[in-house]
Amino acid sequence: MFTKFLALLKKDLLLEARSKTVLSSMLIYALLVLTIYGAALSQTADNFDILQVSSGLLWALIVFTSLIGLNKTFSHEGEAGALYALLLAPFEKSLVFLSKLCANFIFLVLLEVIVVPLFYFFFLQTSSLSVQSVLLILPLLLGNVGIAGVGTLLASITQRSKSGDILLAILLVPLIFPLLLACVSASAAVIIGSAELMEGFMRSCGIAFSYDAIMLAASYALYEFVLRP
Amino acid sequence: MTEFAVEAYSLTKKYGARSAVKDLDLVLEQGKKLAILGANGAGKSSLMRMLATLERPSSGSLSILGKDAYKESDLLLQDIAYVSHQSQLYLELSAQENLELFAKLYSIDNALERIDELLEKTQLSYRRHELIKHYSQGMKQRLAIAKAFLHKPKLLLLDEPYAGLDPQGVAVLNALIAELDEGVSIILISHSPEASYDFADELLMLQEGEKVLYESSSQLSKEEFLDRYKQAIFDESWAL
Amino acid sequence: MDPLLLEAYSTVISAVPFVVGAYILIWVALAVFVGASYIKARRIQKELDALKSSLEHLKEDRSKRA
Amino acid sequence: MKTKLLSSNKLVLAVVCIALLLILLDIFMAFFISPLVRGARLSEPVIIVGQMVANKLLFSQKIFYLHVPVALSSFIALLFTAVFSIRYLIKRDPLDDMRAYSCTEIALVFVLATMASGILWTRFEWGSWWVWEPRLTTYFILTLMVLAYFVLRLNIEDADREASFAAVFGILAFINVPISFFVTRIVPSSIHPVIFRTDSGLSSSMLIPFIAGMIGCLLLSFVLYKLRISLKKSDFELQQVKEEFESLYKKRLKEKRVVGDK
Repeated sequence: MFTKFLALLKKDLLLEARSKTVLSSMLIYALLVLTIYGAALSQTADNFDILQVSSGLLWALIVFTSLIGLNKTFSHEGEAGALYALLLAPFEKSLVFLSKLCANFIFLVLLEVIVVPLFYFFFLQTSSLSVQSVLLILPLLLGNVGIAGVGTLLASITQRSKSGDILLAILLVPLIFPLLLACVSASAAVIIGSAELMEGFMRSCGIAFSYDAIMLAASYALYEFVLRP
Repeated sequence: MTEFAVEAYSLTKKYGARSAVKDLDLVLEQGKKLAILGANGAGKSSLMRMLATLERPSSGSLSILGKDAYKESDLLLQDIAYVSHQSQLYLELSAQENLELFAKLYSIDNALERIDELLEKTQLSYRRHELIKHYSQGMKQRLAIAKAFLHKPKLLLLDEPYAGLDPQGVAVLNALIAELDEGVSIILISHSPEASYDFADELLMLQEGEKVLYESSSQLSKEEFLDRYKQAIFDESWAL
Repeated sequence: MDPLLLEAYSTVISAVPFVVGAYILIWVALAVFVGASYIKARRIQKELDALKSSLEHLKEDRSKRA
Repeated sequence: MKTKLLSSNKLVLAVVCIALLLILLDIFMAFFISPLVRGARLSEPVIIVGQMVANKLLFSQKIFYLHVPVALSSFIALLFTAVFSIRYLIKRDPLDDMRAYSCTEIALVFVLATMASGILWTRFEWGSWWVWEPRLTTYFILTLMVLAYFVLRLNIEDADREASFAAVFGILAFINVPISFFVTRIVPSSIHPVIFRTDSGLSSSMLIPFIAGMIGCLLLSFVLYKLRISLKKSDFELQQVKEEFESLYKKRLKEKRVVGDK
């Protein structure tokens, strides 16, 4: 069982390593969004406190870029009908869900390893960031798990419909909204970094964690009804 | 040994209002070979996909190797192989990687020898580490056939296997089929009546989803079969 | 009008349009929904009857000639 | 088998009358019986109709009497969508799929009605047409998910897959409602403090119209559901008759040709 999961995950990572479709398109898209942010913030006055807004901007960037990546979750399966090969193989189809989830999670993390420093480089250099901002990693990871989890399930639904990408967006955004609220609040608390906000930080992360737990359990349970002939 | 490879009673498949397969009764004994013929759109591929448990029958009953095709499909998958027009492979992976992945998914124990053996037989071993996307259509088809034989299926479903196959591929496919032990039943879709007659024990002709001919080749002379085939195809072309 | 009374009811007057508006909107939504359903129902019924009659017509025609 | 269209069905007609009566009762009592809710403090108390009144009277609260029952009915409609979706996934009966679809249509109507009246209420109470306040945000997510459900339904061709995917999304959407209900309230926001507004207690004369309105709305949603279900069934029957007609027509075409050849 676990070896099959590893085989599937290895396949997904190998495919991406070779074709690089997902990561490259996500990175390019993220850069474009950053340039748009540049234009958007160009008129702000000097005393404009970017810290208040940066958490929201960062998460908007992550969600939209993740949509680009999630849409390509099954692109390799679609090329030569490999999806049917998976459907016909005798194994627990939710393993496909888990392997795709981990693959998408890894891609999101790789994306953020590049994009978050870039975000700092473009917008936050002037403002004094507290030392706690390194804690930003926690909401980022929790957010990635949630987005990858629900996103993979929805991508399995939309990958075979005709207007796939917009359909994935409209299905994902409302479902992801509570997670987004929690992550933005946690990230804001850390970026602004005032002491009394730390208590709020832990609570938001707790909320994000429980959201991930509930939604991933539901997605895992429902997956066998999604990936079927 | 279950006696019947396939048992279908009033099998129907509807796409919205249009029914691709209508009230089809079909019984195929284990180890027998069945050829399915008919014009395009006669429902051959829909029937094949239902046999491969890839699609759910709208009504009627279908049991394969003694198990219900839809409810117990996951028990059946180990014994079924389906070769379709698409090669069902990952283009960005090499032949070796593809077969290794599916060997794991089909939990085949002596995977590497089995893969070597099959690559030998399909004369692909010299290009086993090359990405499939550089393969010719014939080579992809041969690899798809290798993948189908990987887990020694009891029921082999071939959707126009000879279409788009280079002569080398035809020889490879025939050799592999010849090597199969008797217990394996084969269902094949084909457009050449002569080859189907010689190959199959039973012949099924579909027209607009309905059975117009279902005989075993022993009870039907070749000429008469070819006549009825032309007649059905003539009907078909007129109606379109 | 005693100024105090006026103050007490001050929000009431300005609130009336919103309250009335809200109620009307609710009923408009329901009405549109029921209306659309009935139109669709009638269309289906009409099509159904037309098809059924031509079906009967076809059946007698076949039975006559069989 | 001619499906009885809704109107000729006695039981449903009765239910419609009861529902409408209850709602009218709710509206009548709301406007004429139950007292105006207390608003901001007055500069000094004043006597109205023999009662000592100390703060402004809020008329906008009157929207509550229909807005909230409609909102709750939309939640309940979505609950039934989830229930029928689960049943469909287990039993694969197309009827459950039709029921889930109809329930979501009911949810859509009530959601749109609630949003419309909600926005008006917000406009008056908060002074702006939209506030990212927990209640409104929760409700906005619900509206988005119901719309997403229909976008999904219209974008999948294969009937089997459409039903399974809609069922899966229906369940996920329903799970997300309580989540967004709580998250929007307890997420600590660094700017304004968390407000946990519990609706003020209802005096008896306020409760009765509310309950009447509630039951009325539930009955109304049941009726609308019946209407949509009968619609879907007759549509299904139409497809069958059409298919029967086509196959018969083709057969006749062949026979005519055979006769012609002789």
